[in-house]
Amino acid sequence: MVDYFLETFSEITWLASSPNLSFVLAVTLAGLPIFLFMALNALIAVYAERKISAFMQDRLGPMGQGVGLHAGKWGILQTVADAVKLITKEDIIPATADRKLFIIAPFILFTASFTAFAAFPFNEYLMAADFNIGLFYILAMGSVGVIGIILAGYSSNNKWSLYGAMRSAAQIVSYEIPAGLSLLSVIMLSGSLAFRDIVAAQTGTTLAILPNWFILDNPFTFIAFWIFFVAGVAEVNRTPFDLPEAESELVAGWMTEYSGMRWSFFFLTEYANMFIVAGVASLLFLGGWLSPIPGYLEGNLWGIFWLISKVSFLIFVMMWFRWTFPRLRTDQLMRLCWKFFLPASFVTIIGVGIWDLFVR
Amino acid sequence: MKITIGHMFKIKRGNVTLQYPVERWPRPERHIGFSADSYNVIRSRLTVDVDDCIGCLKCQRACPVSCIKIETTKVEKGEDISEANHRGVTSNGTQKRLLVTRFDIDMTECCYCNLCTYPCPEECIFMVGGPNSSRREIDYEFSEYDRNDMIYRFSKVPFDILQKYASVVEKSEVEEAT
Amino acid sequence: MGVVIEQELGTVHGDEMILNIGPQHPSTHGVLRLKVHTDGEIITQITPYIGYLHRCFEKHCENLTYEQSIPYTDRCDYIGSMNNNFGYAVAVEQLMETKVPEKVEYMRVIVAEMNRIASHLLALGTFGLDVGAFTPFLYCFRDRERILDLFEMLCGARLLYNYIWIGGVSHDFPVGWVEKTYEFLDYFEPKINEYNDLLTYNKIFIERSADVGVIPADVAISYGVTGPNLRGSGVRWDLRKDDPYGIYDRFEFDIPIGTGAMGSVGDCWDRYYVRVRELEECVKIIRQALDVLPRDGDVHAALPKKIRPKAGHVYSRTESPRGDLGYYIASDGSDIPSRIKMRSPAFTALSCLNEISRGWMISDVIAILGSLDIVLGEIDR
Amino acid sequence: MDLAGIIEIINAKFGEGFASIDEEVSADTVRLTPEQWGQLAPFLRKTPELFFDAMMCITGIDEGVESENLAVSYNLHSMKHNHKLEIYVSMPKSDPKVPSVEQIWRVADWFEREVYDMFGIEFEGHRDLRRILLPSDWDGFPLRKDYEFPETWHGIVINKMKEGWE
Repeated sequence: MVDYFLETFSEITWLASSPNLSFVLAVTLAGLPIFLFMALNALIAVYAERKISAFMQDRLGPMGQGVGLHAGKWGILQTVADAVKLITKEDIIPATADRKLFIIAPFILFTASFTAFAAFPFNEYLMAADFNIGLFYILAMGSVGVIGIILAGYSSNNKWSLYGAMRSAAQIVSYEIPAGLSLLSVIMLSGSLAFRDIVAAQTGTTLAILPNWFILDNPFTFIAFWIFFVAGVAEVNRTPFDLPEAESELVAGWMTEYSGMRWSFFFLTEYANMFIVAGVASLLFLGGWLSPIPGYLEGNLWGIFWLISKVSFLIFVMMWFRWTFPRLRTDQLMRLCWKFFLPASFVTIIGVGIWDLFVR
Repeated sequence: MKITIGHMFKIKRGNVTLQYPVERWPRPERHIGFSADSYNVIRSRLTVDVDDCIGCLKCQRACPVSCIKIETTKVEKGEDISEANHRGVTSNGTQKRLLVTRFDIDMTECCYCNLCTYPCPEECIFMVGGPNSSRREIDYEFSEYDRNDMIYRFSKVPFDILQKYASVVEKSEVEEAT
Repeated sequence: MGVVIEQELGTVHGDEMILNIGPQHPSTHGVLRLKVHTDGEIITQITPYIGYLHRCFEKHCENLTYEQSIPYTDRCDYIGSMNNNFGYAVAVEQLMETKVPEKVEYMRVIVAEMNRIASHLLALGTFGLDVGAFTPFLYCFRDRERILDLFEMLCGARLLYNYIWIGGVSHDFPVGWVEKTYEFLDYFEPKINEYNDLLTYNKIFIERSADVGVIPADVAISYGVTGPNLRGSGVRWDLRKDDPYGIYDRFEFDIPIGTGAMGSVGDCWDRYYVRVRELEECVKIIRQALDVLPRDGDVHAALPKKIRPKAGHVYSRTESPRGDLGYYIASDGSDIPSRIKMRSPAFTALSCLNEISRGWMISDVIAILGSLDIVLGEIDR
Repeated sequence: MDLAGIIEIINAKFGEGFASIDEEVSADTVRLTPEQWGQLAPFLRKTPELFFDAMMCITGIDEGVESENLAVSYNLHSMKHNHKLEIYVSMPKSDPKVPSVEQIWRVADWFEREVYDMFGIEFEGHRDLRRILLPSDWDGFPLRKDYEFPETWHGIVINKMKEGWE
């Protein structure tokens, strides 16, 4: 979209004269919908999380009956109440905290996931910036977030958040490697890093009814999908890997000292990261904007619908994990990553290579 | 995993949440299903029918946290004193010899153990609702804004008559108490 | 060991961090402060600080008559308060040598075992919470609510009952209560294996609790650990069988002990699994007691007018959900006891925390604390 | 093995009349002085016939305002032989000293700290004798019969009566 905006601006005379202004205008126009999408995604995800966890635990979650301030017919207004609460809540900065770092940390984390959205394609043409190395860019942005977490943990001068920050740093850094490697097997099949080519490589059908998404392509990519998905869950600090903000041990991990608007940035980023991980998984393995019944219901608008439904299904699975699994211990977490996921992802790469060589 | 997803789809039957202001306790006919009259004891707000109280101080002695304070003065046996709205005869017929000038219960200290209702010969101190719902409807929403409002004063003797009835010995307490 | 600095505040070890799992912490099961010396995540020493919930139970009892201190025994172990009343009533009846009618004995056993189920359900739920699984907690509480409804129907209160008195019980079973209890038992039995599928055999749960916080049998006995924690260490010791009180010897039920199925004997998983198996035993006992419950008979028959035991003292123990709950009552002949001491099982279970959690990590200490199932109201009295 | 058998074994080891039961006070307790208790405790734990491995409960007792002495009552139990024993050690209020059995039964560590906290009975040899339930700078021992409540503690008024009441 950015270069689309640049072309239109170049025709307008007074804009063409100052290239910097037109560039800045183009980027903001492309970035604004993404920021709104992130906020919208967080609102819906919060409501979904409350409702799904409630139903899974035999309760109803936020409901409408209430004297005075209603929470909406089915608790819809609950998220509005959350947003208002987060905005109006007092924003405490602990006295002994390292003020500057304390304030910067949420923004680093937020920009990391915000910029990762730049390369995220919603369908064939709708993406903020069209890179030919989209996947590599998103993975790179994913690891920038760790700096924000460590800063938040260190600067709030509280033993618990220090523990949370150290744990999450170790966890995210070590889980990036299996995630990256398991994507490698898909890149080997599709031959390019751009999302458009990857999804293009997944069109068509095998045996007339099965869409040949990469997940169904061969057993090794199936394993690669699960490795990437679980490593993605670990990267986003969600159960069963939510050690950094383990409620029962570290009170709230690196977010302990944050409150009000600052805390809502972390909140926003967590759900945005969840969306990115689920999005990349569905783009690479579940055939992005291709419809499950090849040939029918194709086209741009349908593409967005299919992508969003796959991503929301994966987000639902993440939430499903959260309310069923207990939490791993730090050393078990590390052992699982280095002793199981890493070799498994090597196996998938070799497997896909051999499979591609002989079977294809 | 199968279990949590299973619960999700059986939500209509399985849910246990009680929409508080609409569905109130203990009326709901949930599958445990018990009705109000099948209680034989209830623990809620403590009330006293002072007309039946003969001032025997048994409840005051039975209370483990001593949150009941009663003061009485001698009066003629069994004759009504209209100005102190004192009825000489209780509802089940015993003649009263004492006028209850002060009957205070401090509900902030009450531990709801119900030990005071058993020794009362006239059954005049009881917790509302449940088996006594015929006398008083159940009420468990009796929170107050000020802690002193939680001290219930049941004695019906009007304020100005109180001095006349309090005997000389208790006069100091009466001033101090009111 | 890093730099050791001798200062007036005692030796400070250079590389150790003192972490306060403070009085206000989400998973201390009450108000408890653990001063933890950690080297990174590994723990070198824990000193628990208790006393935040001390309400002078023993001083109160020295100014109250015998039947007035029953509501106080409720409030010591507020999760198993029926068993507290039961223990106190048995101790005073032993002191006064009064015989309780047959029907009351059965009622007491039924009510105590139901309270044991409710207490174990809470223990399982909170242990799941400490290890990170949220859903079992809500399932356990949904079933616990059913028992609380039955108790409310029985004695009006949901948590602190003041139901078992000295020499009898306060009220007979209301009409229809026995049928509702049968209904509950039929509803509850299949639920136990739902917990098993959800938590007990869950791979991550096993990894988090097997081989963690192992209490060897002799350390357990020396530290006075009793109840499910002792049975988890493989010692077959249950007061209801080995030192029977009331009419427990009329029921046959077996005592589950830790067998080290998922790790070594006496680890968190064993203590947890002993409690799950004990749920089934309690259901068995209640069924047997309900079948034989004598319908007629007045529950207030043996209620003494004036409780005035002869001078002397008694120490009697009963099996509360957390271990053996002892009451040492010394009376000087008046109707006010001269000394009541309550031996609290959770008090001794907490005292061995330092010994068993050395060398584990912080998240394990929370798991060990959850598996010991302590209640601070009972520890601090 | 009943109480008489236990007494026999103790008297055989420590000489006649060491442990005696006086019927009129209480039938099942052995009354000892602190020094005798110091010698008897390890013996009870180690001899295989007695083998009292579980210390059930340690209770501090104040025998009344006029009787001028404190007491500690130990309830012992053997898991192996399933027999019990109660030992009653009394001492004058002037110097309340009892040898500590904390090294023998680890449970005694916290029980003795609680008895010290409530009665002020010194347990010699206890490695870490400090208050367990009360704040560490509390003065006075609450469960003694002659204990009177302090008015305030660090400025906090203790039992303040509400106005308009009493």
